Amino acid sequence: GKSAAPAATGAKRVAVVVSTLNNPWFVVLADTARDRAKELGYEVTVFDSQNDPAKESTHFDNLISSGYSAVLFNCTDAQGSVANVRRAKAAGIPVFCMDREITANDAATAQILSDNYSGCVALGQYFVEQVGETGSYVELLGIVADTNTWNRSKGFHSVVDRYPGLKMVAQQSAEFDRTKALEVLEAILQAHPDINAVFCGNDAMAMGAYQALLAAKKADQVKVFGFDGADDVVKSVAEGKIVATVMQFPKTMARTVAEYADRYIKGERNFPQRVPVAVELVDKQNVAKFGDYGRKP
Amino acid sequence: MSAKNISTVFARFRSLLALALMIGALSLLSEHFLTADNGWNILRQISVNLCLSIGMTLVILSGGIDLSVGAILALAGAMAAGLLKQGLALPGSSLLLQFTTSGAILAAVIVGAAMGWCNGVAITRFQLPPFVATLGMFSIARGLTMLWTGGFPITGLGDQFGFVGTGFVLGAPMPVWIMTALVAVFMVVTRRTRFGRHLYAVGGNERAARLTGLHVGRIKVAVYTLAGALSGVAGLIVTARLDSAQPNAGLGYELDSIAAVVIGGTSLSGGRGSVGGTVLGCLIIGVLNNGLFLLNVSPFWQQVIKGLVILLAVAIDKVNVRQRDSS
Amino acid sequence: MSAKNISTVFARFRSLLALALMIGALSLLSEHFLTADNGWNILRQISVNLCLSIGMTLVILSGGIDLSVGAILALAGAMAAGLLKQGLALPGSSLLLQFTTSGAILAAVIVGAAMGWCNGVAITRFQLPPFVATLGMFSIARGLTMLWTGGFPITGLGDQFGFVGTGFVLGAPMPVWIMTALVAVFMVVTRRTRFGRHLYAVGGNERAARLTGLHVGRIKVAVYTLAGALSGVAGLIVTARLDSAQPNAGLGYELDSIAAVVIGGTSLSGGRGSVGGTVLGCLIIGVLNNGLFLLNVSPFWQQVIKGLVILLAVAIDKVNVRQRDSS
Amino acid sequence: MDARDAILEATGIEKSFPGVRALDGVGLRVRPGRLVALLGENGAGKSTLMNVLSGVFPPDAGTIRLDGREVRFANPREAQAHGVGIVHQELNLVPHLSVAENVHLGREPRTRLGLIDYEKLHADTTAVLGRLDLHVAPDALVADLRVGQQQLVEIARAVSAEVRVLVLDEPTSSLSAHEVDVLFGVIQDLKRRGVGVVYITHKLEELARIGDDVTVMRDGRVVGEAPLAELTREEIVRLMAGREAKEIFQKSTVAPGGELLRAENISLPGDGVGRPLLVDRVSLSLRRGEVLGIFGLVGAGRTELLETLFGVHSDRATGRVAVDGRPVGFKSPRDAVAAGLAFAPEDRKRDGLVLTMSVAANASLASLDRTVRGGLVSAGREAAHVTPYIERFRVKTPSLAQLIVNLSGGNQQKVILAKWLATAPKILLLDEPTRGIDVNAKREIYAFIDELARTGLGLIVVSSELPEILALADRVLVMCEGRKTAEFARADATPERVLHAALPDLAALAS
Ligand SMILES: Nc1ncnc2c1ncn2[C@@H]1O[C@H](COP(=O)(O)OP(=O)(O)OP(=O)(O)O)[C@@H](O)[C@H]1O
Ligand SMILES: Nc1ncnc2c1ncn2[C@@H]1O[C@H](COP(=O)(O)OP(=O)(O)OP(=O)(O)O)[C@@H](O)[C@H]1O
Ligand SMILES: [Mg+2]
Ligand SMILES: [Mg+2]
Repeated sequence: GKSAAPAATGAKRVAVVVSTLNNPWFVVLADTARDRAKELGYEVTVFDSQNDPAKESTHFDNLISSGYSAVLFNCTDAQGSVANVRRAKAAGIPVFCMDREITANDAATAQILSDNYSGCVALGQYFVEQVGETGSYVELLGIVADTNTWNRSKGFHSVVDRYPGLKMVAQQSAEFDRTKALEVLEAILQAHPDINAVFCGNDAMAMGAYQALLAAKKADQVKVFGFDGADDVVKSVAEGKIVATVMQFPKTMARTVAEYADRYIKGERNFPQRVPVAVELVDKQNVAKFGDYGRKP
Repeated sequence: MSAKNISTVFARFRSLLALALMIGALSLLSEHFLTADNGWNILRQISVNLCLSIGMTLVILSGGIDLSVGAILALAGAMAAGLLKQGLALPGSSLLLQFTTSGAILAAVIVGAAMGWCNGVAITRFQLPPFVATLGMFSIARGLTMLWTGGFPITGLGDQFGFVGTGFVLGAPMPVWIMTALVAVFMVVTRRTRFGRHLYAVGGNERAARLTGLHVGRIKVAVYTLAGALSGVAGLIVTARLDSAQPNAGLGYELDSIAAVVIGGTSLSGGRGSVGGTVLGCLIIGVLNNGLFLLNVSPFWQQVIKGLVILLAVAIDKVNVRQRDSS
Repeated sequence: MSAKNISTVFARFRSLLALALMIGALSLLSEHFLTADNGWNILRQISVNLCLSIGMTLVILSGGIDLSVGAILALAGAMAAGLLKQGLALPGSSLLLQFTTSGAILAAVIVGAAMGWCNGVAITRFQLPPFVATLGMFSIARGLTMLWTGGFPITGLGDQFGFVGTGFVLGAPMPVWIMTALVAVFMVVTRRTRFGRHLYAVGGNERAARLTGLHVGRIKVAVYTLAGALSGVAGLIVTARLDSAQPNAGLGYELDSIAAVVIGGTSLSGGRGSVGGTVLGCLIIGVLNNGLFLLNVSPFWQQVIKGLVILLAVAIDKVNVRQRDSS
Repeated sequence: MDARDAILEATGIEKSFPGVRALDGVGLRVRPGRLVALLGENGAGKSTLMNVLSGVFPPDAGTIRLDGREVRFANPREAQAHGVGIVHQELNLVPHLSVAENVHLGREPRTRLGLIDYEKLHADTTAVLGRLDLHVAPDALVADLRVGQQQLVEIARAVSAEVRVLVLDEPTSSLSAHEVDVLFGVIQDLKRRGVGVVYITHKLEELARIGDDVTVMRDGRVVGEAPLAELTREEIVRLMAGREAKEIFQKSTVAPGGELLRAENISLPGDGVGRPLLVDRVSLSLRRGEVLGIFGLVGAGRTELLETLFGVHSDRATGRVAVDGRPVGFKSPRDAVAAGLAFAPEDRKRDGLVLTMSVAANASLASLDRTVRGGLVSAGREAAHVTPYIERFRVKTPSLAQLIVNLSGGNQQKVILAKWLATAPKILLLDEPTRGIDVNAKREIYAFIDELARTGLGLIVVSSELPEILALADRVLVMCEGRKTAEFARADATPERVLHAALPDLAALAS
């Protein structure tokens, strides 16, 4: 653990509410937001919503009643989290969304967003380039009750479905989980040994899928695509194991919201409602520029 | 006062002791803890778990277990939200049934009760072990929720509906009223009605209950139906608070509610325990969760500490308990 | 053949029947199902659950329950990976212990056993109900895993370590060998050793076992320690297969493994059941999962179907079972 | 109605369990105002017949007529609705409900609000308990009562309902003499009101006081039916056993050897309920080849004394114990077993048997190491190890692999004895060893106790049946309210003196 220097007495308190810590990507997001806010002189608490909007709602109650000055927020659900943000707003606490958006435009003070949909549109285009206009592929979905799962899937299909030669032979959920992805793809490979590609809704599943292909000795002939820009996948792209992923910039987003919150507390009120942080496709060509959940300095 | 009462009060007292110790410690450690606002917070936060846990108490008292409460919560919430927003298209005709807010609320409770009834029937008529029957229902209800929602939350349910989760009556939040009413009703039901006592008999010695001529099957079906209906109520509260029915609502809640029941002193082997104990169990968990955040404990350490406190809370309860094995 | 044997064989037969029906149906529905490759697949996929479920069978036979197997799996896997990659910095000195692959493997099993031992001590010495003790351990082990890993996977463990999960010996995958060896050992242990017999006695009637002079406490501690060690083995397999220790590995595995045990006919009240039944239970679940993916059933429907099949598989097993109440 | 007309008549009842033909064309007539005693060896099928009559399970064949009309009871509730009440052989109470709730389970009085009327419930219960002379609070938990008191609660439940036929399956097996007297009074009262009673017992001497008719069963068949007056005791016993009654038990005389067990000042504090010391400074010694009988009324603390000697209460008990002159500190029953003690408890279902296991597994449980070869339990050796004991007690079971839960009560007790003898103990503690055991088996057990003593074992036998103690014991120790009140050599132990020492008020005068 990174032990925090005891905050100066009377320091204002900032809350980091993160959808889950069960995925390293979000750990990076939360840690960065926490560290940046600490640098700026705040006392910071991290709340883990464990992917449950109801738990998240509990966190908001707690932080509203114990007088936090701002919330750096990674929501569990675009719609399910709106009510929480509105409650905070009503209590005079500004909420800054990072990475995931909430659907309301008048609730959060600002939203620094990673555009899952358009990221996957770009990935879909690259997918067609790499795989070609004919072939068969498998899609591994994330948690089926998660909006991001569907944003990514839709972005991807908005491109790929325009090529009738590309056939999706199986679409299954591996719940954003590496182990599940391994098992699911193993089973699917039995029925469809001749696929050309696997599109995964996140990088953990991409790694699991790669392991399954490796075990089935098909790693060379099947192209794996991920999403997130997790460290080990970036490395794998460099090694040619995984064809491409999409880098979201968790650290940039986290730092930006921390700084916005700081500016808000210091009196500034004019913030853009939505700040899209462009996502970038990472492939073998440009992979050298990426690492450590962002662009290398 | 009879021997029975003394020992019951004593046992209760020890759960209370654990709670009092926690409250005392937290009041010293954080100035935000002992405020009226925070008190309401804690109560509102435990309301969902307590609804589920009342049903779970009944089930466990009767000697069973219910793993499907969280899944039924999600299904009932989604049904209420879906019916309210889109109504129900009757298949095979072009009729569309529209639902009022109270109609949707009623529908959620009925859906919950119906799923619970299925559990009960599977357990009594088809003699499935409760663990298996409710595990099956868990999977089925989760699947049905996904099919009904398509995996997307249903939002924008209106203020009237939202009132169930966010409204205030006489200064107290609605969920707290609902929970209080349910606690009162089920305390009376378990302690003062035939059904309640028969429940203990079925859980305490099913064979004896059967040989005495109790309607064992009917009692069990009623218990699971009630647990389902209470899950429906919990689903309403969750949905109304978020103004959104989440398809994956209530994930893992079954373990939380079993934990509250057990920490409250109800025996997993059935026949022993009380709704009052469960209230204490929920409070212990609620205060603990709240305190850990107030003290700004890192989420990773939180899990370790939570585990330790649960062990301690029950260990306090165990010191010197007499009559441990009496079957 | 004696009455007992006939009825046992018959009961086993019914589980087998459920399995055979599923296999038959799937063979007709998918030409990919009945292939050698897919057979290995299924076996490899159930290996982790089966390791956990063997331990769970012992625990349930002894009259307990273990909710911490998944959390211990994660902790043991993370420990092995961490020790292998970074070694162990002894606090207070600048010494760094380096671990070989076999050292790390051993460490994982020892960590698992140690956590299990803590469960056993909490249950016997501090008389906590198994549900509570292992729920506490669940939370503690999850927290420790997060603290140890910082929430990040530990990857790049080397081919030697990876062999445990991905290697082949004589044409069969390593996990299948491990699982087969464990099944064989624990079938003998439960059926042919004194410890095994005592285990059934403790689960069947703890008081009687104590009054017969059995070392009830020591038996229970041994059971939970074994379950912990087996979780450690499962953790190794998972980690080696993925070449990565995931901090959230094994989430929800406790319910999966209890389900396999119960579907395999072991009674949750203790004293009745078998490791062989658990193997069937794991196979039923494994074949079902595999089949649903092969048939590319939509994820929403999968859950519904899975629930229904679990109910049916056990219901088959229940038809005509005599001697239901024996207390 | 003609007194010869049956209220309830069963004909041609058949019932089979896997491997056992428990009932094979049995008939039974229950007449108003008369008590029919149902007799038979352990495993004859008595309880099974009663289970059929009271709707616990359906017969495979045969008819039951109530007032001449054929009835079929699908469950106990239907039987009760028709006025057939039963007190089962084993207790069927809910431990964590109160006495009143148990007595009126399913028939609780309600207030106008639909809630249970506890005032009336307690008043009604107090009245029924009064009839049975049982003085416990109606709101006491059943789990906190002694076995005998629990048995009375069970009887209270049956007699408080409106019954036309009352079945009592060995109701007196754990009752004191006084409690038996009260029960018989209640039975006479019921008979006067026209209730037909079926009464199962192994204590033939009870029949003279309440019996009218006798039905004897053997191996699932009725082998004799007659008014009690027309049968002698010898005839009954011969009918039951199907062979001539053996000689009455004759104790052999052995010169006791050296001291085997010495216990000094054994005390066991209570748990705050009831009296402060359950066992109050009791000392005793036991020699090789000796049978020490411990007599006392129910509640005298005999069970606790044996349990303490066996290491069950090591956390609370005080006193010194020595085996073979060497002091031992039994911290648990395991230590006691290792030191050569064996203990057959009085409540066999709760303390003695693992109901989920087979006959063989129960019998070998305490001596499993003798069946181990190469670290593994060998089924063959296990069978060879336990079979002699199973056969010696003539345990009635289709096979060693039968689940013990399926054996009749008496046969279960025999398996427990077999289990302990298989450990080749030095000292055998027997708590009510013949409770629920038929006359012949009882005699076998007596002979066995005698034989064991001759081979040099020391035995302590606790019994509430005075004749049993007097027949068996070389020495009789009498307890009353936790204290040892007297000790008699065999020659001095007359029934009067022993009873005198056992009764609370008179105990002080005895010695
Ligand atoms: N549920 C059962 N399953 C299998 N066998 C049974 C079952 N119940 C009774 N039996 C068998 O039926 C026979 C008759 O048993 P029952 O209990 O009626 O004897 P009983 O005459 O009451 O003996 P006791 O005097 O020892 O109580 C026995 O051989 C017993 O083992
Ligand atoms: N559950 C209980 N609650 C209160 N007191 C009890 C309880 N059990 C036993 N006692 C007390 O312990 C004393 C001894 O009871 P116990 O049943 O051991 O006597 P016993 O001589 O063995 O009689 P029994 O013939 O029933 O075996 C009783 O007088 C009673 O006061
Ligand atoms: Mg009987
Ligand atoms: Mg006694």
